[in-house]
Amino acid sequence: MSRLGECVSRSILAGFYVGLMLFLAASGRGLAAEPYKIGAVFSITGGASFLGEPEKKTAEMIRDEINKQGGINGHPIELIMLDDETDPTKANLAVKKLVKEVPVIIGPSTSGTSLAVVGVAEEANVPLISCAASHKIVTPIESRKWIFKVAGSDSHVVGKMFEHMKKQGIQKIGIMTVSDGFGASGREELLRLAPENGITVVADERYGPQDTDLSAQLTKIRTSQPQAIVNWSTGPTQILAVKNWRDLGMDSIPLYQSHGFGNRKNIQLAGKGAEGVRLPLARVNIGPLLADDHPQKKVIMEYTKAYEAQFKEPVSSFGGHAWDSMHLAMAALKAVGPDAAKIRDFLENTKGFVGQHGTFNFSAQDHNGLSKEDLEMVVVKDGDWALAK
Amino acid sequence: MTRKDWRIFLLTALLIAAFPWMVQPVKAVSHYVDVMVFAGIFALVCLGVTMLMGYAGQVSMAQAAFFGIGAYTSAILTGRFALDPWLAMPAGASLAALVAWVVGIPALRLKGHYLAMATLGFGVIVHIILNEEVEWTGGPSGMADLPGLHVLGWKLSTELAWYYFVWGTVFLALLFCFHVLHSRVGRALRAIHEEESAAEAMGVPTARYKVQVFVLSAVLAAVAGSLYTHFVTCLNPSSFNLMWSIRFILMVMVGGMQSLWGALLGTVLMTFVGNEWLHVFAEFEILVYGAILLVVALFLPKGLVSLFTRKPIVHNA
Amino acid sequence: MDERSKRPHAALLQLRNVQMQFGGVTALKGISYDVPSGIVQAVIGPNGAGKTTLFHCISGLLTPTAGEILFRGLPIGGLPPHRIAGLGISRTFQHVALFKSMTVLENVMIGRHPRTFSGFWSAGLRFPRMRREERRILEEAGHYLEFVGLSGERDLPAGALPLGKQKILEIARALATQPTLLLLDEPAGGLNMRETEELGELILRICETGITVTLVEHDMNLVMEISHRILVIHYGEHLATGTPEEIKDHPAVIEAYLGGG
Amino acid sequence: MDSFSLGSALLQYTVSGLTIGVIYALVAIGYNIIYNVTEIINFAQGEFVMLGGLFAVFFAQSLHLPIFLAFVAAIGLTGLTGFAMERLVIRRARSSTVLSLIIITIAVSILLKGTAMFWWGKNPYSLPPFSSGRPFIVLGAAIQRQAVWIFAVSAIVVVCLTLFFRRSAYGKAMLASADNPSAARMVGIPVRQMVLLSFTLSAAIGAAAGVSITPISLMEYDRGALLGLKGFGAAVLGGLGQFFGALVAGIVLGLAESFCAGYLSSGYKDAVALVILLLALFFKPEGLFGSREAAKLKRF
Repeated sequence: MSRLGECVSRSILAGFYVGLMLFLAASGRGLAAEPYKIGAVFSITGGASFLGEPEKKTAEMIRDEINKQGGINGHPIELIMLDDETDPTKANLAVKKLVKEVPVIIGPSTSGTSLAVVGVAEEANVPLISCAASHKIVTPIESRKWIFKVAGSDSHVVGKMFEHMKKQGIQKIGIMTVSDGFGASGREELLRLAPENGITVVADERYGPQDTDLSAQLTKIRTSQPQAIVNWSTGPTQILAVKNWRDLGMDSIPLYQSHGFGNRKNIQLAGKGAEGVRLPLARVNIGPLLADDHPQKKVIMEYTKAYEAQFKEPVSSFGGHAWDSMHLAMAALKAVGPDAAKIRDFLENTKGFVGQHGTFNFSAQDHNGLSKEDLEMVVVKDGDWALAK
Repeated sequence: MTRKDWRIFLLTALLIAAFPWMVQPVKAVSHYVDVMVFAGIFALVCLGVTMLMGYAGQVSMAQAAFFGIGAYTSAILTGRFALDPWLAMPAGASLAALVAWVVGIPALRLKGHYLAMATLGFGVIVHIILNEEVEWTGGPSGMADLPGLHVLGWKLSTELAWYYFVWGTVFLALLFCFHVLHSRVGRALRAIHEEESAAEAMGVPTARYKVQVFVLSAVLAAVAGSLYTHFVTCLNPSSFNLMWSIRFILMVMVGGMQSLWGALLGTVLMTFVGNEWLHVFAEFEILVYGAILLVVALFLPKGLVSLFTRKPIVHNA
Repeated sequence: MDERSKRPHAALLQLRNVQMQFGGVTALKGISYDVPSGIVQAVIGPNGAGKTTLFHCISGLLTPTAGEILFRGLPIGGLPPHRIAGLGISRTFQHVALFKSMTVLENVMIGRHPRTFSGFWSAGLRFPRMRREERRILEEAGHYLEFVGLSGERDLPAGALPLGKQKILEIARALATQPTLLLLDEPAGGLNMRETEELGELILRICETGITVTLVEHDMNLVMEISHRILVIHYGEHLATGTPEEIKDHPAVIEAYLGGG
Repeated sequence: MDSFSLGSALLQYTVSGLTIGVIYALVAIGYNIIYNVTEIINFAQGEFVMLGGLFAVFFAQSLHLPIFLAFVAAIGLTGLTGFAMERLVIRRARSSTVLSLIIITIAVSILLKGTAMFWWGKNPYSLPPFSSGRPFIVLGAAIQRQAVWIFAVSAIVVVCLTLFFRRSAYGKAMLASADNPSAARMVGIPVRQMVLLSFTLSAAIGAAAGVSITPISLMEYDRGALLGLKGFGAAVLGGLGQFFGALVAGIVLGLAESFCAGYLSSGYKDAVALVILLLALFFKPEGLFGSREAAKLKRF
């Protein structure tokens, strides 16, 4: 081959690199700094998309609403939302990107992705309000100065559940958990808190998030003769648990679900089978059941109406997390402006903030601000939630 | 290495060295340095994929598993036993090498789809173990707060430091691979790909070489895994599942499997495509990703580098 | 070459009742034969007689189901082909099996494999010993190309050569392993008359360097011209052995093979 | 207190294992049909299962068709998808290397999954069982009515396929083109059409599995990959291209999973199926029912 050919191929290569660089440069023209920026990382696609989806919708709804009202102190909100595809690496990258641009970040959606980013936010000194439950997200507090979370810890949920069991005289339980971050964290808390509540775990089964049949796990639990079954998962497996529990004729043993079941779609999917399923639930899901003088009644009903009108689907706990984190971020921006350090201090000192998931009382020791009293024990009755006795 | 390779090597090294200074002044793309750190880590894995699949012609759907073995060995030894990362890294690489050797001996006797299935099965098993051995691996919630990395007493605290460290490692590995390829060993690997029985009859111990190159690819992946651990400082099994094994293959495919440069180009490009550039498509991202793959596989089966190569490569029908 | 291998009929390779079965089909029904050293030797027989199967057994690509193969007195049946190549048996293939996208030179360099040593580490780290070895491989491969007359094509991809030259290249590649015994599987297949003539000369030249050549071939002119001894097999069975003259007049051979054609 | 004997548990594991195993077998048969004719492993096979389920949901719930019509319509529409896949993509890729083909089918599976995500969103959907009622209780073990339907559907598929390949001209032609494409072409069999048919048929079979399992396990857009993987495992375990092998291997995998979940560790149930598969590959690489010679002769 000739020198000319080599020359041509080399210049094509060089041209390609130059083009690449130009593209990189051109794609980066930023916007003016006038609006207040809020970064958001949600699992809009991938395995936890059913979390990210309502979170995204809620965050966008709130942004539009506030911007229609003239923004915060005259500054419109710019929401920079990234999808982590339920992938820790992508979440990590997304937060690395956001810490350079925004003074406060909400999300990520899941415990796994949240744990993948806390280090980044911490290092960059940018406050991050996670929407996931694991207590590891905000403990140990010494290395989580910049991290907050708005989802109640699993220990609250388990505490509420055990409190109800004790009232019912249940002492022996079988648990089944999904082998993802959500299930693993629930399992840990169930096993940890059972002894101090006088409850024995007689069966401990696990399954994959995409399993198509849980009869084997349920059958195994059945052979150990528990007084109640706890299923801890999200997504389709919790419907499967209900269906299989019914089909195997195990409905004489009460079934407790985690708060992950807290979505009306789940009741529809499980159909009549779901009757009698018990679960601790945040009040955002049961706005209409609350007493009119309940402090959360107003915010929950407003959000519920707006969301259901706009998206024609029931509200969920997850959307509620986005509401809480978004409003906390906005409250901070309103009070102290777009300064990361001040926002952090503001958040840490926030008390009595009434949100969808409870009344938040943050402190230097507690970056979650919720307790098990922010949950209600509900039971599925006539295809809807009802407060459990 | 041929002189042409040396020229591309220097040109690319220069470009990589200059890259941060080109993007960092532009605020909106300054975080591209982060993306490039990941691209560099993935590139180490992909160099192994190229050696194994592109040159020796052996399919492996288990590279994410070796990536994970390296990452978790580093994480467990440094996080739970407070071992120095520089000792944990070779430990991870050795474990990956040992596992690759044990699995490779029976697996690499298989060919084609059967080999693909065997490696795929092995990869999924590793992923399940990472998920289930909660005591060691932290299970599905993974491990957090892992230590960072010090190089010669210097903590790699900024992305820029990481960038140069990771890409330095990539270029060392690249050099190693190039030297292997332009040697007796490299020729033997290519011979195995083209005519295994002829290679065997010419005195090439094909079984041993296949296992060795499998081990090499596992070691590269494991080293990448260790770097990943100390860069991200947290781990989660979902970064090491089958989808990632497939992604590594795709990166190499897009760049061009029969060239180390292709592997590099493909890795960088697909890391940007997967993490950056498709965000504009929002929810359509997955479709655009699929479409890119389809177009490359259909119309550029030898990858992007085939646009630059001069001589047509002769192929067996 | 040492004295011993020059002595005619010192058996270099001994076949003892070699049998090969595939499923229910018996391809070799027990071949016994001593390959004398230092001569050109042909294996002939009608199609399907089992000639290529015999080569596969000797070179280790197939393991005989029964019988024994001794090379220089050592049993080699069941050894992997690369070990057998290392011991000094090399071969070409009936259907050309070159590394087509590699260059002509690289193909021959592969042939040096059993006589060289560097592994992954010394290659990847470019130890001085490996670089010396690499230079030597290059030089020696060049010699072999020169020997067969392909020096002009050394940098072409092997797949780009015409068939005749591919056949020659395969021989060069096999020679590069420094064999004591060279097996050529239909080397003249697909060659024209002039090429065949040159091939015959090449084979004789190879034999002159002390390498024992055994070939399977259908071109009778070539076989008769260059062979010192001929083995005839028919339906997997030993039919006759002898000099070309003896074979030409052997009644069983004429009936089974020449007469039939 | 719920009383339940260990024998009933054993029976229960067997029933669950058989149910899911039959589904794996159907997916595996889908792989085999395409592999036999083209030697392509179609990594989009799992997506056909997902599409079948979701199409049925669409027909049954949005168009309010009776469940059996929805079943047939979903199979038809998925078959059409397979048809389109062959016409639009595979046909253009005939000369590709095996690895390219793997990537191409993975790309198609990503596209199918993405499209399904747009169409149906990310929520799971359920479908009413083919016939309603309490499960049958046999010796304390519960057999869901839908499980019986799954067995029935797979039995019908197996019988129909056997008849098709043994009796019909098309089926015989397909087997011939699988055996030796160039010879088939020479005797005038339109191999092209056979490839097209194989994709359509295997998509339809995947869909039948998908529709049957949706009432039990629900269906959502990203369910395909895992089912596809298990089915692929069954296909390889049974010996690629072997229909009977696929059936047995699918059931073996299903039972192994179920028993492992019941008696060993539920977390490791997927691993057990895979370990069986690996051992089989290492010690009998041509699959349980494949022949060594046949495996050697295949190009790949």
